[in-house]
Amino acid sequence: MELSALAFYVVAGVTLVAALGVVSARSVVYAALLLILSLVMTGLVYLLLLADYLALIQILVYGGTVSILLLFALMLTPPETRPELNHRGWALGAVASGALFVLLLVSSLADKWPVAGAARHISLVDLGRALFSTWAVPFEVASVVLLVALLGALTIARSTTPGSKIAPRASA
Amino acid sequence: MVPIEHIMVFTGALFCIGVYGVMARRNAVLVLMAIELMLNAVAINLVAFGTLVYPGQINGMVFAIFVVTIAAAELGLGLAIVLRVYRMRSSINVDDIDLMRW
Amino acid sequence: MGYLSTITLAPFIAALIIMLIPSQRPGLIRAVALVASVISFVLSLLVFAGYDWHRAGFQFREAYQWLPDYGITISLGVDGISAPMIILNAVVLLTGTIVSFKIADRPKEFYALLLVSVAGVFGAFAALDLFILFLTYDIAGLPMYPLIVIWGSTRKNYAALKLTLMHVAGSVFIWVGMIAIYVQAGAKSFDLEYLASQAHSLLTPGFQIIFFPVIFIGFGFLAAMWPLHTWSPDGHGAAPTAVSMVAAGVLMKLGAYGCIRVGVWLLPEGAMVWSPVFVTLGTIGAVYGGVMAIAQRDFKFVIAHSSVSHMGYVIVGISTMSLVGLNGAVLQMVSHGLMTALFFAMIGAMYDQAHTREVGIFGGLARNMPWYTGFFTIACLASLGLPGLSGFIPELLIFLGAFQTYPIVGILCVATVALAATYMLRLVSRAFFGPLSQRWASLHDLLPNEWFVGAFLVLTLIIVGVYPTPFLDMINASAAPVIERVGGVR
Amino acid sequence: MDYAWLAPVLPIGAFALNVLIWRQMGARKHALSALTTLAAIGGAFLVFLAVFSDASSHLEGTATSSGLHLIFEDTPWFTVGVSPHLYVFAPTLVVDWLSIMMLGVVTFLAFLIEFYATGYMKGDNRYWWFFSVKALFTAAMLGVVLSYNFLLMYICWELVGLCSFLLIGFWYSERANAEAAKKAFITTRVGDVGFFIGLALLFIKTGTFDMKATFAAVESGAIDPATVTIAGILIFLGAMGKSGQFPLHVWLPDAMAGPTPVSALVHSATMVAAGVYLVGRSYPVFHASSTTMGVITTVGTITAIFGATIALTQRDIKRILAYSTISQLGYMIMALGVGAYTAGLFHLFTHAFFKALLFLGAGSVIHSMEPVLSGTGRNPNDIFNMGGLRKQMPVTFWTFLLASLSLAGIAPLAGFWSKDAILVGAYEADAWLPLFVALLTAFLTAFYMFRCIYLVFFGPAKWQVATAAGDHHDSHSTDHVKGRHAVPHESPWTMSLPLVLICVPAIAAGWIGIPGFSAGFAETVRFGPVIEEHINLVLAGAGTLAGVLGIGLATLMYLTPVSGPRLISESFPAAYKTLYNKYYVDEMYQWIIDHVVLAIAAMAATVDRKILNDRIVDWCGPFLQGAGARLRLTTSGYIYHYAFGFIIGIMAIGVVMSGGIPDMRFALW
Amino acid sequence: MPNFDPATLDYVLLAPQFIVTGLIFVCLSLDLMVYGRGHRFIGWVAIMGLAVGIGAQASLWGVRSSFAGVLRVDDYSNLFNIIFMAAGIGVVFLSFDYAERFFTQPGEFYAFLVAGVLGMGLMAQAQELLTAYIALELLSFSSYVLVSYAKTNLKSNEAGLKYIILGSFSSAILLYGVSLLFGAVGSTMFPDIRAALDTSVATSAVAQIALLMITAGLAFKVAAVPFHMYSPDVYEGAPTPITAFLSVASKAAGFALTMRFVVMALWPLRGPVSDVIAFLAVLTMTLGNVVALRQTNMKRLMAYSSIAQAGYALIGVAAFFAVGDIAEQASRGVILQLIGYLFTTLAAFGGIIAFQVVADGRENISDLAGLSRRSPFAAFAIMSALFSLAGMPIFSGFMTKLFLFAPVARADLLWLVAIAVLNSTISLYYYLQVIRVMYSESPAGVTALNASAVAAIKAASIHHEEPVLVGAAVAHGSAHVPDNHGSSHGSHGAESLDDVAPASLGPWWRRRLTDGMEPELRFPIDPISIELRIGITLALAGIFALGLYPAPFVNLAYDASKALFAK
Repeated sequence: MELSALAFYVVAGVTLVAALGVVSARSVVYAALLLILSLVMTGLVYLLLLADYLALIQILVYGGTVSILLLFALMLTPPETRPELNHRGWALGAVASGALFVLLLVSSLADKWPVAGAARHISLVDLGRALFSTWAVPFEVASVVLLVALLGALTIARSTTPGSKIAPRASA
Repeated sequence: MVPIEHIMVFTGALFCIGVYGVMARRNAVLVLMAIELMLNAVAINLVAFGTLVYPGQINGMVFAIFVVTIAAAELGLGLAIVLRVYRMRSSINVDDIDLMRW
Repeated sequence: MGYLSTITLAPFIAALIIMLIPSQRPGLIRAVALVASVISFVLSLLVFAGYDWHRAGFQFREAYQWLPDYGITISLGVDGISAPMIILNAVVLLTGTIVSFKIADRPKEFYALLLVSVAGVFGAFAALDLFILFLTYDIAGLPMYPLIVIWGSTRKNYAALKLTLMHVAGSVFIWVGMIAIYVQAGAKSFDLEYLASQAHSLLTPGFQIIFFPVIFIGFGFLAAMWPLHTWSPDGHGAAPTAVSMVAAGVLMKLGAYGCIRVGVWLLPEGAMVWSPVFVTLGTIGAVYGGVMAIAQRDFKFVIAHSSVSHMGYVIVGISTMSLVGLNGAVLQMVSHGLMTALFFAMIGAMYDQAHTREVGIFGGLARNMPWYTGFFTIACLASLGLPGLSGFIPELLIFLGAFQTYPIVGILCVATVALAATYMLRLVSRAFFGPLSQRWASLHDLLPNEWFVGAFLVLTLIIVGVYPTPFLDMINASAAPVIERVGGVR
Repeated sequence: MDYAWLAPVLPIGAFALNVLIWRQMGARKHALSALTTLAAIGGAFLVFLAVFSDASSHLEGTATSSGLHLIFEDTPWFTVGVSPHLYVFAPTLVVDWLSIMMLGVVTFLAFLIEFYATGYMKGDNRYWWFFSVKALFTAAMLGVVLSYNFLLMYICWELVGLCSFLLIGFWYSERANAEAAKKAFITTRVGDVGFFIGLALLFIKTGTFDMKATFAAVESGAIDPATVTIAGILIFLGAMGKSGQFPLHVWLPDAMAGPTPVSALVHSATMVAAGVYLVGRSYPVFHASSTTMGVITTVGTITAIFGATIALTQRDIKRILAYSTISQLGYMIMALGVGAYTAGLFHLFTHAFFKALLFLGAGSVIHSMEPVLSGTGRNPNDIFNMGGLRKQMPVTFWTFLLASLSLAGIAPLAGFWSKDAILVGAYEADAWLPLFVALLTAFLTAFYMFRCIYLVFFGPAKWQVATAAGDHHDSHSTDHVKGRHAVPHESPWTMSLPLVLICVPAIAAGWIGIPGFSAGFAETVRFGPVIEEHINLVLAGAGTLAGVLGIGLATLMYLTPVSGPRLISESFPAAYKTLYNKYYVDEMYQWIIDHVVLAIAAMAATVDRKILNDRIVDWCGPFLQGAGARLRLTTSGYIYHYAFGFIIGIMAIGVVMSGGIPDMRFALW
Repeated sequence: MPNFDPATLDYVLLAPQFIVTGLIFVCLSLDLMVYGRGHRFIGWVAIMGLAVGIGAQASLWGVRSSFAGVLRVDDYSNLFNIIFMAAGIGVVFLSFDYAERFFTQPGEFYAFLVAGVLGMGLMAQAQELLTAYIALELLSFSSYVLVSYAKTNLKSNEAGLKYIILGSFSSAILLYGVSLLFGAVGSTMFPDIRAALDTSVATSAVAQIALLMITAGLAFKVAAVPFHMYSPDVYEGAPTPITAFLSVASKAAGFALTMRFVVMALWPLRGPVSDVIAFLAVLTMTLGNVVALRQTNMKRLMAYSSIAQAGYALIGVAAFFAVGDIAEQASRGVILQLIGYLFTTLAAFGGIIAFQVVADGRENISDLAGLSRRSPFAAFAIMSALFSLAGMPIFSGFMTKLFLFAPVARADLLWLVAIAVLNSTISLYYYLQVIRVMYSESPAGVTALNASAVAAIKAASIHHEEPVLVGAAVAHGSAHVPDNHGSSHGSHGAESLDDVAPASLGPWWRRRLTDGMEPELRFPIDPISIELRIGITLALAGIFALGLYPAPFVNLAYDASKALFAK
């Protein structure tokens, strides 16, 4: 077994365990921390798959956002009345997702895939060129998406308490 | 590198864990986290296919970049809404959110 | 613009105009409605007069492009089966308009809806395109809901809902059957004559056997064919006067007309196969309606059940697949339309004053309401098939047609006539004869507009009863080809 | 003779004039419509006279095709069908001796009775309406008489029924009158259903309603005998309904609720005789089947004795006459049934006059009794409230007496000859039971008629007692009544003149049919060849004897006030009650209506509403609503349920996509 | 996929999208400049901008070209873009009053709306999965924001949360499918997918699973059962104009993408796909209608009704895989159904909004009682829309049913037609309930009517004042309108108003004519702003145009369907 393969199995294993932790941890904090772990491990998978740029993005983006997420999670769930984090029907969910997994497993293993050729590293230049030629439209649209998300998050989260610039209700 | 099937099994598992998270978690923030897991599985899939099955294909990577970007944005927006909900009703448990049903 | 399109559009345009008139001007609204109905009436008289009575086929044809991609043309024309229906509808429209002058609550909406409905009926009778026929058929039924719900009386919500849903349930069958016929005939055209021409080629016997009952049942809903009649008592009972007149007077006829035009004409081989079944249903309806009418306590319910009975005759007449029976069925449609219009006009006039329709509590009204009594009695007599009034000849022909093919059915139907005498005379005897109770002594006789409507309809009943020849000539000429398709004339 | 159609058209014109124009004339409408009606019927009578004189020189006497004069035979009213199945409906009219005879009877009696009614109905506030309907009735009746097409006859047949309905219910304010009118119409309608079915049976065999063609087909054997038999019996049902034959007779006594002129014209002389006339007119159909003839004979025989026995115990003068009419109609039917065609119709002819006369006399009596008994609550029709009127009302008495004698079959009055002819007919047909019944009926007839005469015109004036009681009962309001109408008096001349005039044919009408002496009737109104008739002295004697015995018994029992009647009624209470209650036929019908018809109707209504409507049709709504109520629970509001549903959905799609369900694309045909 | 020079691209093809994108920024900037009630101005700018966009799109009519391989500009996408922009205009018209009444910051609202329109347009144009996904996310993000826009409204927040969680969930599943498909095919371009599916790839398990998940994702977008469950909640909670926007435009965008994907990419798999769609269609329309029977909330009812409508459209998609021109006709049917649904929904929600603006945002069906008295125009709009939804004639629903059902029947799926028609009958049941409430029942609050209101009505009817003035006098605030008809012997209001009737004069029959007549009462009419009036009128015009003379629409759809199936 190659080293990279071994590395993959290890990383994948950690990722999965961390992910399981995310969905089953009994504390929000642990869940968030495990999510970070899982995402970072995902970054490592990218690295193993020769997608170094993506790995960078993964760690940067998720490192940043998830810490915010963590803050939120901590802030929004008062620790003294920490309730049960799972529903009663979680078992049903487990069955359904297990079934889905079986489906995916069977289908993945059923097909014969072409023998993987040598994995090629994709340069950042190629990536940039692709992004601004073929994928120019999605790229531009994605910018609008981000704009909408940003403004939307602002608009939604902005306080509506008295003193904001517009009165809640226009006088009739 | 490992056979593509193994990666697919891995991403499948990750994805299903995410699905399970969505179905099992009460806390809306945790639900959003689970969705992140699902999207991660997608991104890994894309990269793996691009690299291992279609070597030199740049599309998988590009797609993965977009997925990561959008996922982050989605999370941000989601959290904003969660915050708004929390402000209004002091809870972010999805089974408390049942004003509308049936 | 030809005659038929003008006849059809006049009420429709009037409805639009009425929608634009401010509701503070009820007089103007009534005037517009009256003008439109007079236009339609006069033009339908002209159609009647200009019609070549002895020629089969469609006359007064008009065609306008509408949706060529789907083979839909606004194609109008009348033959001997639809021309009497046009004039019937015109009469009902005119009388309905006049009798509704008393409507005080939102007359604007009332007249607009009424006129739209009647325009739909005109369109359906005049249409030579299956799709247009169905479109207008549905237009005719649709306004019934608001009309009943807003201006109705007893259990109006329930009744209106039931009427509309059953009408639309019929439309379900028609939709399916219509689309099936269209597709089976090559998906080229909805033109009725084209489709009819395919009856012995593309529309295979197997197809016809499956889809004839679909079509027949679909139209049977509106024709109040047993056991699809249950909307009729409630619907008529709840509807305001003019709406009852339209619903019983022409809408039911529309159903029967569809049975002939689409069912028997387009699918003759299916018709032949299914004839015994629908004859049976028609007979059950006839007997059943009569028996039911005996047990009713409400004027409108009696009439509604008698309508079920009479429409049972019509179904029998159609399904006997005999020329005599079909002649009778069409003439019966005219006759029954006129008499129910008269009935409901009269009952409405009573209800306006007495605010009840309970048969048992009246008595001796002949003393203070002589005209009313006269008109109502004549309607009853027409309904029980008294010679000299319109009901006799068509029933005679239907019975003869039934005897030709299904003698037992003929016997049952004739026996029902005795039932008709029973329930009709019970009404007359109960309400108008006997001592006049103090409670009703203050009732007035008919208003001028009601009197006009009554007199007019009585006149038509007598004309059709005494001199049905023009009607029968035209019906016969056009019914003969239909019957020839179903295996020849007997 | 082509102008015979004028006879029905004149009265119908009068009707139209009355209803459409004179009605608007305020108070003058009464006089105008009476005048118009009288003029029209008089015109019709003139038409009759003209036709009669024409026919005397042109027509052979027959009921078969050779002696017919047809009008409008080739004038279609409407046609249906296409050649070769073209059905033409023509309003054919016929002039033959049978129709001429009836034309004469109807127009003559109608005219006189209308004239009588001008007096009788005076003061009624719907005077004009009475005459209008009478005009319509006359027209319809003449239509029945003249029509030679089954359809046309049926139409007129129904119209006379309508007029009868309207006239019986003329005084509709009384609930009983309204009910009687309804009963009359419905009962006859039941018979008409049979009539119509019979016609339809003939129609589908022959393709026409034309009598000529139908009779030809029957005679030529083109229609199978079974059909002819069934059709004949069914048509006879119509006759039974109209002519009050058992068991459809129940309406006729009740029909006496109408004004007396109506009873005289419609319910004794003309309309009820239409059934007999129908049998006579369609005789070829009946004659072709011995079964039919047997049915006719049986019904006629039963009715004859049945009506007569009931009449024995009735108290209402008009009801006595009504049952007498039923009985006499049974007589005629029986005669026709045994094949005595001429005899039956001859009796119809004579009976019309003396029975009309009887009714008019009864009307005259009632007319005079009414003011006397008004306010007492006593029934002016009840013969036990009368008595001793012989002196007060001489004209009425004498005419009534003559008519009764005629009815009782006392020679040489009209009734004798026709009754004798029937006895002879029954004898010659070897119909012993009918013959016996006929004799018995003759006896009973004489008895009840003279019972009536004695109670009304002889004996103590019971109305005096009645008025006295009335005074006592209602003293303050009867003073002026008493002052004006203390005693019954003879009716005005408008009423008594017709009595006298009708008396003439009531006496003499039989003389045109004296066997071996003046056989005018037998030669003209006949079926088949002319038969040389001889008087059968034995039968004539027996008939007369029966009448005399009946009169004698009545004299014994009622002329001198003895307790005979009471004795009998008390000795045989069951029999008396049965007769008095008319064999309980009405009760039986009432029971059937209440417990069968209405029960079925109520049950049907229940089934329709509760099961068909509520359980089946309306069930759709709740069913779907229930389904909706359950299905909407799937939308629980919880995100994780939704996600779960999502996964389930994916699985389901997987099943479908992998071919887990068969191809959904198929043609239905 | 060769890289190519961006300079060679024909940017004119995207001119309308540029205009719309610019419009987003214009709206945002304007929001910074005008405050408060100035939002109406922004709204009008959005309308104008979208109108210009429609014009630009229309000028591209007949073009059949692709942009960088990822977008396809042809009559199909042109038509859908026009539809979406028109829908945007309609929703903006509907939003003015509502925004003013219920939003704290109405200004940015229009920008999000326009962004959503942009996303939808791109969905219709996409012929590549990544672009489709991004466009879909643009629409989704805008929708998330718009749904939770009524920030102080609990329901709105809740709807936003549900929507974003389930939306993300579904797009994750969709993406997973896309990633698998990419793995199986090696490309995300529709033509490449089709080419690959023509080979043995079609039978590969991964490709099947991929399609499964993509189908589920798209089904979520069109709210097909069982992926519909979010929609009732979201529609109920969203601000009403947004409910309209979602139920018509978002759904139509889902259909636009689905149809394109099905035709361009999935064609080789027509058998199973057709079955799946037929299956979904049956479930969708039946469940939508049956559950709608039990709804008491008007918006929720409309949500279920919209689910059912999507089911009808789906049966058209199921008929895509038939021979000859049937498929084209079927796509035409779907397009026309969507157009009809656009008009219908706008009219219905226009009426509802007109009511809500006056009635404090109430949304129960029972609250609509007597709407025909208070606001005849709104009631008429709702009634027309509901009749149209039920497929009644004169209204568009009847005609679109024809266009939809004829090809489906031709494709040997008559049983689907039967189920669809049956379903429309069921739907009529609950539509009629609404109509009954509006037309037959008395307005709420009659008994609570205060004396001053009676006096005001009296005064007004004596002096024959204008109805609206009376409305101002009485219906100010939450006071509701009296009804003297509903119960003829009933309410205090009616009795005390009797003496308003003019003295009856003339002969007895004239007295009888007027006897028993209620005095002609002027009912105070709820005010409707001119913008809302315009919006509803346009929608009604559309309903009746399509219902009475659909030929122009058919011609447009004809071109679009031709383009859709062009090789």
